[in-house]
Amino acid sequence: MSSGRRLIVYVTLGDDLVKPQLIQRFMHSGCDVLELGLPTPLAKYDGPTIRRSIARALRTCDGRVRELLDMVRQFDAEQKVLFTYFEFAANMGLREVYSRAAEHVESVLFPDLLIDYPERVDEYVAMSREYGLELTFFVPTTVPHRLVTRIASLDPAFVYLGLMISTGVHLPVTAERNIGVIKRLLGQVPLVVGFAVRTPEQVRRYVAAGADGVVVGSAILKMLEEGEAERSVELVRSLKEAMES
Amino acid sequence: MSSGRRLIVYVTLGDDLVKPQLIQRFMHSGCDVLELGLPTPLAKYDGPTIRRSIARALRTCDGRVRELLDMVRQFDAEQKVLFTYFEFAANMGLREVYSRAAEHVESVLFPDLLIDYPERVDEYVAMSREYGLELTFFVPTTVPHRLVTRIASLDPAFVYLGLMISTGVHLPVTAERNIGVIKRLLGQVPLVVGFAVRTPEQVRRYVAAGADGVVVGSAILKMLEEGEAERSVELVRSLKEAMES
Amino acid sequence: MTGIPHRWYNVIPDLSRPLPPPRDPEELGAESRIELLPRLFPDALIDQEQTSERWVEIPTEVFDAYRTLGRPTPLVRLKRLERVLGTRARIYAKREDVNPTGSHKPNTAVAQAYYARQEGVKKLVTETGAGQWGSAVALASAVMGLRCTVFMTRSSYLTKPYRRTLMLSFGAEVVSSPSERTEIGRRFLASDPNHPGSLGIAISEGVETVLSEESTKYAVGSVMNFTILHQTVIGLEAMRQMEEEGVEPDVIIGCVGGGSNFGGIALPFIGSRLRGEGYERTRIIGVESKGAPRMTTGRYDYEFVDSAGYLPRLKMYNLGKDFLPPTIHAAGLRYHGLSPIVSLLLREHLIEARSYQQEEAFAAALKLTRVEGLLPAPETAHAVSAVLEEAERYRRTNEEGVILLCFSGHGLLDLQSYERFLPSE
Amino acid sequence: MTGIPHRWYNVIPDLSRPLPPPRDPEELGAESRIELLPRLFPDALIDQEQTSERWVEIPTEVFDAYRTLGRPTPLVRLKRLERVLGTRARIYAKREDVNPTGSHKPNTAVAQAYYARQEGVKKLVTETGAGQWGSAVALASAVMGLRCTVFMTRSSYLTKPYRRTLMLSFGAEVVSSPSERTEIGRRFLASDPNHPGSLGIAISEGVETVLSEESTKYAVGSVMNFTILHQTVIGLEAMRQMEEEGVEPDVIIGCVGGGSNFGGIALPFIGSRLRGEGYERTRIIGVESKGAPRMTTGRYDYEFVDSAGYLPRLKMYNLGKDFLPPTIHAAGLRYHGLSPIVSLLLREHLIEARSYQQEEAFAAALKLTRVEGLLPAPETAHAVSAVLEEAERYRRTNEEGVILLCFSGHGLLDLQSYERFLPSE
Ligand SMILES: Cc1ncc(COP(=O)(O)O)c(C=O)c1O
Ligand SMILES: Cc1ncc(COP(=O)(O)O)c(C=O)c1O
Repeated sequence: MSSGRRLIVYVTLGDDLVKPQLIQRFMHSGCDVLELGLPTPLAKYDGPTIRRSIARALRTCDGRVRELLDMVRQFDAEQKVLFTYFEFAANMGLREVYSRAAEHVESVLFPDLLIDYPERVDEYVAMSREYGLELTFFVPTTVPHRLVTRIASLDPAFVYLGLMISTGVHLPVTAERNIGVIKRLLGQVPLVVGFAVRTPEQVRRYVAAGADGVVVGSAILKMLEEGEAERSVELVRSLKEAMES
Repeated sequence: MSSGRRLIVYVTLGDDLVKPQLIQRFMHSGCDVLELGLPTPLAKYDGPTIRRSIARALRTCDGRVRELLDMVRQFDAEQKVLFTYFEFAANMGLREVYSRAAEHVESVLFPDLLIDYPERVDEYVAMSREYGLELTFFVPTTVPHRLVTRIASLDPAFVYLGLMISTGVHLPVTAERNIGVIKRLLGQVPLVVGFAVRTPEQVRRYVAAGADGVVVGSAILKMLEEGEAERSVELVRSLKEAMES
Repeated sequence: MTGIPHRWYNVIPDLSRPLPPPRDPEELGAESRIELLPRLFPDALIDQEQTSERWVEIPTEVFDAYRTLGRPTPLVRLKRLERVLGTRARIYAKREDVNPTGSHKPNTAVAQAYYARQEGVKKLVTETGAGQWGSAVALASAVMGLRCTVFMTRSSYLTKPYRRTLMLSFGAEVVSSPSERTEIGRRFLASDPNHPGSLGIAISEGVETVLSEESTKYAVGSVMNFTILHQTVIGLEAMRQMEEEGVEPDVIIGCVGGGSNFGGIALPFIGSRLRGEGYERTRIIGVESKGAPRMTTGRYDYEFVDSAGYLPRLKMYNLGKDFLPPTIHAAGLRYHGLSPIVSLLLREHLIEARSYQQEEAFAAALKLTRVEGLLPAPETAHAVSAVLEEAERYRRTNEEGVILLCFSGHGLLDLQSYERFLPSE
Repeated sequence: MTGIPHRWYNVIPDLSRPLPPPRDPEELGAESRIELLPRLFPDALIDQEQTSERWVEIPTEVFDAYRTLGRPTPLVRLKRLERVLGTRARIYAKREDVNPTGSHKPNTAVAQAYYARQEGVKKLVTETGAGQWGSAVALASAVMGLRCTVFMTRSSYLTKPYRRTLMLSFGAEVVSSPSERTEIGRRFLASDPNHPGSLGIAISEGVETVLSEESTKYAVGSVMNFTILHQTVIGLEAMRQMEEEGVEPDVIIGCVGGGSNFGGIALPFIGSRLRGEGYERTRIIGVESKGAPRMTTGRYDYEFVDSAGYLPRLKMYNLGKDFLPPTIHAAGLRYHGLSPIVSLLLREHLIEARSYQQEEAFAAALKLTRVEGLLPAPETAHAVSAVLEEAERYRRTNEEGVILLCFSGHGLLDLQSYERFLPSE
């Protein structure tokens, strides 16, 4: 992936509000990377909006996860990242996940890998290398500094800092401070930040604080729920603009 | 009075156990100064033995204090000091006391002067000077240091430190420490110490600590009460010896 | 130089693995508890809960309040205890009992009240069982000029009139729970007009009150990261004080309810160790009651913080939110869960856990009291048990060592409890 | 550098006139009380009572005990109180309430117990009313390894079970007085089996016990020079602490029972002034209860220390040894006399006296409590009244000033009393 500033859009695989054609429009409006969430019933860090999206997806596919995984290829984006919980993927079989999706994505991102399975990082690295995928890591704000330094040394495509406790739920957390701390630890490794990003103003502040990329998800899904697809495209555009300014 | 070490013996005027002839023997046995107590019913600082002596004296003279005062002349001693409470003397009239006794004593010592009548020290000094008597002061161990320095500057014949709270009652007070403190403040002014002195051992320690003289009273009166006049003479001799060793 | 630190220590950046974040209930459709947090707590505290920084500035006004409360608290050597135990170990106690309510609780209460007031909050609400936490919040509200309502379980309200009076003296309002004030209270009263109440009900009443009133926030006594953060004043002071004494602790011991006094004293040392700056050999022992043996028998898993389930789930050693501990005198140790930070340390074997019966605890406390003149709170008494056990180990091996005890509180308002454990003479 | 002084300060050598010595009863034939002293008190204390030296070394073991008890106690600025009073005066409190029994009393109790033990004494006996002094002696006996018997007036024994339990926890024996133990106790019980007791009877029982047992001495809580001497740790620490703060007190305020906490804080400052070394303008205010107004209405004369007349007569402001003060909550201020040292200072106009009703005192205390979170003992509350009055004076004149309060104790074991004085809301 390129090392410029990235706007990443999250959508849930199988959510029928997410049409491939809309994704295309996102890509044209400034989305650099598409983050595709594999829905799982155990949505550890997901807030209400994404949980609803997951619920829709699970209803649609009726739990046929393989089918959902295969949907990755439907989306037309230059860069794609598969986003799913390690716990779920490991249960299903890591190889199963990689073998179905790897061809179509640049990386697989496990938000719970460092939190719940830090001892299996090597496995993740090996599997990604085997399938020729880049490494990406998710960290919460409560990540140990040494761990950040360690993953930075693995030369990942980016490290994703979850700014809030759960997706889509804005809390009065001083995101800029945390971004600054993590970025200092990462050095040259790109830092993308997400969870409850919804305004250009936020993007400006986060980028100023040191973020190399921003993820937006719930804000878009919410608009889609409200039938405001057009506004969601507008949002993508405005976030991208804020990022470059 | 001479400035060598002094043994002072206290007796109560009017106590019929105290015979002029016995006093003579004391004088021959080493007593340097005779301290004659004018008995008063308000025996502020007197312990049981001297209180009994006072009681005997008051019974004898039946309160005719002037007669008691006149008895001073009966005692044959080179140096005599009249000892009485200022409260009592002032009630009676200071001049009355001085006019009757001054001719026969070297000094009048008021144990309560500095404690209860510090504002009348000048009067005492003036009266003593008028009658050609030397100054002597009594201080308790709880005397302010500045007061000691002040009276030292009046060039008294001696300052009498009451080592205990009351006469004749030995308490576990570290007399040597207090003697040292007061002596340092007095400088050249002689320090005599008393209250509950009864052994040569005490005298040795007190002199070593800085005392220039020692007063013995209750110990002698007690022997007289027990009919042991001979032993009391012996005590005087042994105390004097201890003082010179 | 007052010796009070100017910053609190956040151990999270130094841990060996990330602290598992709070989670909403598992069911996809459940109401989000995480969304509720900003309505319950001051923003600054939520921010502290999630900070990536190692050090958090103590605001001047909180620092000043710490001074008034008696900080830095004394670190004292218990030489006479050492002597009667015949041990070569040196025993030090960090005396949090000098706080005016008799425990470490005001260390976080004044900070919570400060941030609340800074954000325009007018009233703090909390729950209390035996009264230690309620008193601390009442005190903190007084100090920071806030109103305060304490929901006190009815059984304590009736049997602990002095704790109640103490809160009233600080100007707080004390409400017997269940009460007529809240829907949930009325529901319980309807079912039983003499309902004894429970911490769960009191919390529910408090939360209902906070959610229904303007400018009102909840104060929480332990478990949450920010409560542990604030309590690190204990350990930061103790570390400096021990350095001044020229000693290093070989064993650090504290009792564990929600984990705040224990975390407070231990984390600065553990942090140094994790950063490779010393204390590599220091053993850290958390002591719980056998009446609520979360550390020694509990599961390490996500569970609700409060039995009412108002707050998010946290990953912690727990006995299940519906665990009903036996009525023990150390009310502060009767808790189903345990601070996620302390839980993680236990999981990582950075600390040890030990549990005692309250009989042992009171006996140990009296042993200490009778030579040192310090009367530990029943909670603290449990930690004293472990001190005696460690000292005995040193005695047997005839080794030298240094034991540091967090003396989290005194028992002056728990004398009723002591009465029952006095040896009959 | 712990900040605890290594020497106590004896003001007597610096006074403007000699301290009138104790005296035996006036009647020539009366039994000598002075002779009795060595049978009642350890030698070292009698020696201290009579020392001519300005400084008395604090024995290492007492120094160590002071550390364990929490010395040096904090000096804290009550900024929030200043603010609500709208005064430009700075108000400092010397927090003696951090002592484990909640007051300054252990400062002398541990010294008395130490000297007793050094002289082979095995048991201390004392009297107590409300329990502050009894607790302190029980604590001190525990710390110094002595047995302890406390004669507690029957009325307190029944109404203050927690103070009793505290003493028992320290390992003391607590005897309801009048008791069957002594002749005098039996006499009172015979006259009335439900006799409520009195301090006088309790002292008499204690003295009878001391005189009839081997290796047993009496502990005395105030009035005597040596108790004041030991309490000067308060003022010596406070003086150094104020120097560190860079301030000088313009007013020093303490409550006055026997005079020990007041003398303790004030004497080092008065001494400096008497030696011409500073504090010339500092005003020193002793505060008593209007229920026992010795300083403001009493006679300065010789009177027995104890109502039973076992001890010598001392020259002091007093209301007569048979004065029966009304039952007030500040039990420590219900005394007929006053330390001879403090009396002399009052006579010499080196200190001022002021008296308050207990209603005013509790109201003042609550005013402080509700902004500072410190709950004063009822005795201390009286001193707080004077602090408010002085602060108000500074407010009116808009002058700057520094007020130093001896916060002699906390009210955690007096919450019963506070209950009655809480404003009804
Ligand atoms: C004196 C004392 N110690 C310990 C505790 C336990 O709480 P934590 O584990 O949060 O320190 C409490 C709780 O009320 C307490 O009052
Ligand atoms: C808290 C407190 N303050 C003051 C006093 C008064 O005593 P003193 O004048 O000797 O300090 C007492 C006596 O019991 C007390 O308990």
